[in-house]
Amino acid sequence: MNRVDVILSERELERLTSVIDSSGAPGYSVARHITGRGAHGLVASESLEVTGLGTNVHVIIFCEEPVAEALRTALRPLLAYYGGVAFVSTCEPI
Amino acid sequence: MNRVDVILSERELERLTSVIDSSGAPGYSVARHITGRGAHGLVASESLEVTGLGTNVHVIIFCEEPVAEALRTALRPLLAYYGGVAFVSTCEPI
Amino acid sequence: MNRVDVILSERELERLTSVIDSSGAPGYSVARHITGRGAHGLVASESLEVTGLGTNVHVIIFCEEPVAEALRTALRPLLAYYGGVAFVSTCEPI
Amino acid sequence: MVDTALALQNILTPPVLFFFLGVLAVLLGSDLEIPAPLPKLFSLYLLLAIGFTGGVQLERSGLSLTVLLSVGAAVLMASVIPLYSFLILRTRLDIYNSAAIAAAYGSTSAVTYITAESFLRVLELPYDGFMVAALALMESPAIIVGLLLVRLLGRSSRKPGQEKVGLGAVLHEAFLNSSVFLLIGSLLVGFLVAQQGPTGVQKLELFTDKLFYGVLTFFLLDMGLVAARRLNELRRAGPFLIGFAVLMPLINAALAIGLAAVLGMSQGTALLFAVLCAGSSYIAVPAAMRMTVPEANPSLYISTGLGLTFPFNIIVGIPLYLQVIKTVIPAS
Amino acid sequence: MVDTALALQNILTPPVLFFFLGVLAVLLGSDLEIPAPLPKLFSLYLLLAIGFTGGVQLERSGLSLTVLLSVGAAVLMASVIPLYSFLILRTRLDIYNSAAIAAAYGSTSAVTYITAESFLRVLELPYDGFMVAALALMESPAIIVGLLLVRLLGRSSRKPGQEKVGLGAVLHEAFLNSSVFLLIGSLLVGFLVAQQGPTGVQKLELFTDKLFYGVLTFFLLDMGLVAARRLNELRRAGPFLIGFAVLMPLINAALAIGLAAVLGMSQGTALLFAVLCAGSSYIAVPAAMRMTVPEANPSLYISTGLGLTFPFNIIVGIPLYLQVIKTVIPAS
Amino acid sequence: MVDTALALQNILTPPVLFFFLGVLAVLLGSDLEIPAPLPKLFSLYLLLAIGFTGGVQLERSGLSLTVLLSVGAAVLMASVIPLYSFLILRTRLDIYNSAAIAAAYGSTSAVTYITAESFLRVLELPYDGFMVAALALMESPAIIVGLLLVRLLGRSSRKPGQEKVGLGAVLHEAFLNSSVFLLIGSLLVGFLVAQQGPTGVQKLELFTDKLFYGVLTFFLLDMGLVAARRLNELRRAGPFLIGFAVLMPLINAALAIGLAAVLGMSQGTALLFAVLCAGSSYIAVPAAMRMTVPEANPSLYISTGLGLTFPFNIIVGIPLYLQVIKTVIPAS
Ligand SMILES: Nc1ncnc2c1ncn2[C@@H]1O[C@H](COP(=O)(O)O)[C@@H](O)[C@H]1O
Ligand SMILES: Nc1ncnc2c1ncn2[C@@H]1O[C@H](COP(=O)(O)O)[C@@H](O)[C@H]1O
Ligand SMILES: Nc1ncnc2c1ncn2[C@@H]1O[C@H](COP(=O)(O)O)[C@@H](O)[C@H]1O
Ligand code: NA
Ligand code: NA
Ligand code: NA
Repeated sequence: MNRVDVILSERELERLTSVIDSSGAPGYSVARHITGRGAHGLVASESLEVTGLGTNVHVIIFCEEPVAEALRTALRPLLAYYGGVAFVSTCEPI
Repeated sequence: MNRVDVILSERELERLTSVIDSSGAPGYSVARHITGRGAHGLVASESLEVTGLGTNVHVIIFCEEPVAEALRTALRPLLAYYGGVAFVSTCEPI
Repeated sequence: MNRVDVILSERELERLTSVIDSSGAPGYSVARHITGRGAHGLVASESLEVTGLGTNVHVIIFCEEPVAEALRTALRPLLAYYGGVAFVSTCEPI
Repeated sequence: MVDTALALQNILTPPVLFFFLGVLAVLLGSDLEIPAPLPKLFSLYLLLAIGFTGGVQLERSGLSLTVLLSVGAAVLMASVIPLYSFLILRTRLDIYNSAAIAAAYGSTSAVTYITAESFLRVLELPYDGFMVAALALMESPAIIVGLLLVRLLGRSSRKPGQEKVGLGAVLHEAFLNSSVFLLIGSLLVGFLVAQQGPTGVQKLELFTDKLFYGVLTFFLLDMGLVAARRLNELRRAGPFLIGFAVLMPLINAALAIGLAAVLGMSQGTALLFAVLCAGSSYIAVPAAMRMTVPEANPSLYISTGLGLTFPFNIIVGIPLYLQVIKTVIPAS
Repeated sequence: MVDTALALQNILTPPVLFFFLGVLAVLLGSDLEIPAPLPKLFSLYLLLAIGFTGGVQLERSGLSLTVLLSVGAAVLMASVIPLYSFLILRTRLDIYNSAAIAAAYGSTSAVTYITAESFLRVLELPYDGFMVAALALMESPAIIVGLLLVRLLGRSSRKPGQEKVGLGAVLHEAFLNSSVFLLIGSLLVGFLVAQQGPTGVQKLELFTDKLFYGVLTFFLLDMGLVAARRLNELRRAGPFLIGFAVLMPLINAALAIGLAAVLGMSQGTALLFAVLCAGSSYIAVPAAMRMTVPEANPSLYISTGLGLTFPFNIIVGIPLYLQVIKTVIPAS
Repeated sequence: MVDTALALQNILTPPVLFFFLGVLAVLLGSDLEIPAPLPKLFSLYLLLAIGFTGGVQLERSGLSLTVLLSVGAAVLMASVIPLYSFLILRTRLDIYNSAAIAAAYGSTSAVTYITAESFLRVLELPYDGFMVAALALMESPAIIVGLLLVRLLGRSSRKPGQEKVGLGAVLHEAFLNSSVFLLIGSLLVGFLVAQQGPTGVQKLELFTDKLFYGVLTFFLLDMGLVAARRLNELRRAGPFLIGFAVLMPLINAALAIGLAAVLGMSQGTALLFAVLCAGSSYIAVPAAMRMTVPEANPSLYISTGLGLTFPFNIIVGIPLYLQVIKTVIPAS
């Protein structure tokens, strides 16, 4: 099985979950209040809370490979426009 | 080494940590306020905060394979009764 | 590519991010309010919030292998002095 | 004929208007949210404040027969409502979901109670503050009756090897659930402090009184957001449950008003009693049901109470019940 | 010559002193922080409170010509400021960053407005409370003008295959952004409640009034932390943007004071109007710009407003504008 | 003979009763919790409020000899207590743990101080508000003495290649730790605002005064949860540390009362001074010790202070010290 990790701004969370839903993934988990650094600079809690831009979310999807493939296709334009990163690794259900 | 990811309702967190403790794992980490979707439907922050059901937790255990095996046996009935998911992957200590 | 997971006390977060920055990593993500158990005992939310010790952070770095190697060298003394754990696994960009 | 002035007087208060604002935010797709754990702060505050005030009132009125009768009637209703609710629900739903929803309707909604109390204060209608003790004591019997229904009628389906939840764990959940515990605890604290004389009470009243209306307003803004998000789920639940969610509070309130008249409650107290019976719990019961009846679908028992019965009681119920009470019970 | 007494009177108030304390904490490297989501609690409270109070005032003054003129002038300024700001910015920056920063300066800063209002209350200078309606209505035009600038002048660079953000989405963001929505909503609630008579207003005023100054103090402590952390980024932005961040509020305030004199605003109201025009938005505009102009660098349009223009207005601007107003507009 | 009436008067106040409620919740296994970061909100508020009020009082009393003597005595005690505590602890523990625990007992507990102040207000016993300056200044010397003990006696064990924490970093932690910084900063703000006259103070007092007792109550509910969870750990720490955690506050308070009598403090001020010396820090010291003495076990120095000394002082200590003071120092 695959594990997909996506990290992007919480403002795109709804877009992301609808992409996940239509990819056929059996579920997903969301951690909010993620800060960090990436190609678009620093995301720090204090100021983004105040500006309304918010912080990042970290979304994890455990799914079969074809679903991960579908996610790949659907995610790329989203990440290209709004920023964010996504990585795939392998795992097994316990 | 193995990495075990468990995601389930925070109401079962104490049960889970006592399972982990008795599995002989050298430690674990807990992230709270996890939302998501799974076989039992949507877990959304707002309403579950209000209902007292709470949100999910994401627990990570880095451990040797035999411990992961012990976890597997102990976790399955817990997940079967209360819901939640768990996955294993491999990793190396830095 | 590699995925590095570091979990340590939030009081060392600034030290950690400066280590990451000088390792040449393209970015990192930070989840705060992580609790758990390790070699140095239990880290529980309630009391550490009150004592000013704070809780743990979980930092994820997606990077190429040489960067992970640089991180390894820089992280070890930090973890040895202050406690905390770090693990490496493999992954692919989506 | 509904008294429109009375209904408007309830709707055009800040708490109810902010509730609508929350609903509107969801319907229009605004990104307004009150992030966790801020709603928890509000609900902890509200429970502590009504518990404390209730305890003070209880000490003032003494443990009289009136108190015992009122609280007894509440416990009775909390045990009986699940029984007939279960019979109605079983016509369409399985044992597990029927028992869980029945338990929720046996118990009550703290926020509805608080809103009704605020409404009475605006109208300057007197009421017995000790009714908060009834609020605290209605959760547990409903949970226990719900569980007994499952145990007696549905036990066989449990597969071997599955975890077994003992009666002890259920009673634990029924009485030590954080909301019930904080409410009862604050009630006892209020009682003890009031016994020491007025100074202690006055010092805390600045906090429990003056902030109360504002926090309630904020909390109802959040409840508007929450309830509106539940509306969608409710639509999927189908017309039977929608009808149930609106008719049940009416039936329960009607019974409650009758009982209140028999017991000689004042108009204000009768409204609180009606609202207690009409409300559906989304605080203590869901947590208990999830543990004891994992076969039931939480979105059913939460959505009916939170998405429909709660706003119905807030907007229509409170002024309606009061209007009925005014025709049944003479002003004191 | 600056009136030092007036400036000191503004600086030596708790909110401004705690702002300095926050800045100092960052400069000295203290680990002081107000963890998320507590700042959100404060900002939700402040928006709700000023919206509600503004609505009450609006109801009291009625929808008179004065109100319409004042609000109209604010909307005009919110549309015009981005245009000339854009021309200035384009001498050094690309279209995207210019448009985003221009939009931020067209709109306004709620916290600066609130601080100015508090300052007026300390001085006991009367002002028109309905100006909060202007505050609520300045975000949207600035966002729309900023977007049009990008659409008309910069569209060609968008690569095919990239997501396209429609005008609908932008208007949605402009009007349903959580801050704008809560502000306008609270304004309407305040208006409706005030129409019902004084009781409802009084009950909530305990919450919206008495806590206000304290929450503002807390929030400014946090803003001090936030602004100081932005100072570094600003240094990297270079002298052009630093100059822009200080001169722009002066130009905008000067224009506003002239307009206020023409429209016959009172001294207090003129100060609020000047502050509205001098402020730079870091609440609604950044969120809208991020969606519609992802090519622009958020650290530029946030840092200029938050790191420099905001503290400049709080510390120097407010007393300075008032001093100028006192020479231009006679006391009423 | 203990004055039971006085003890009861302390125990039957809302803050102390809610502390018990928190303890009870843990003992009975209720899932009551006050989720992070809400306790942080309360502690930030309490530090800001007592700092501000203390600064106002300090301005009112002036920087007199009394003030300097009282604060000097506190700094002296904060430096001496760690020395004899260290000697006692070394009979059973290693250098690192001894030094860390000694530093914690040299410093003080802000919540105990606040509870004592509240108690004095209930009793209407006058006290010097500037003692909060002593509270702020006791953390740093204790941290520095604790560090010197480790440096002078324990340095050799540090392995080569391990990170070395310089004296600068320790002083930084001792003075810029968020709690110490906010306390001292608020004190200065209060001082400056009070110098401007009464208006500024009055405006913030609505916030710092009226809410105070309520927030303290909430915070002690949380402290009850926290302390009770620490009780288990303490049991593992063994009878030596348990005895230390109860006897140390008695010894320190006795010394403090003697010193207070010599310095001619009033009864109320003497109680505050005794409580300052009897308390054990769990705010600034643990964070400093963790950095400078990672060899020490945090659960030891946190659990003794938080699990036992803190509740002991709150429940037994405050009324007991006051009773002793009343026999030693004449009422003024
Ligand atoms: N290499 C990375 N490792 C871990 N997290 C990353 C990495 N790159 C970016 N991120 C996260 O993704 C967010 C958005 O990335 P970006 O759009 O590249 O700035 C950042 O704020 C980080 O939280
Ligand atoms: N495929 C999945 N990937 C990631 N998280 C999941 C997945 N399935 C379930 N979860 C998480 O586990 C929680 C409980 O799962 P369930 O009991 O299946 O509803 C969900 O609310 C999600 O947060
Ligand atoms: N084996 C493990 N698996 C997951 N998290 C761990 C593990 N060991 C330690 N941790 C986390 O790292 C923190 C610090 O570890 P330590 O310094 O070993 O106590 C703990 O509080 C845990 O949150
Ligand atoms: Na009911
Ligand atoms: Na502006
Ligand atoms: Na001490």
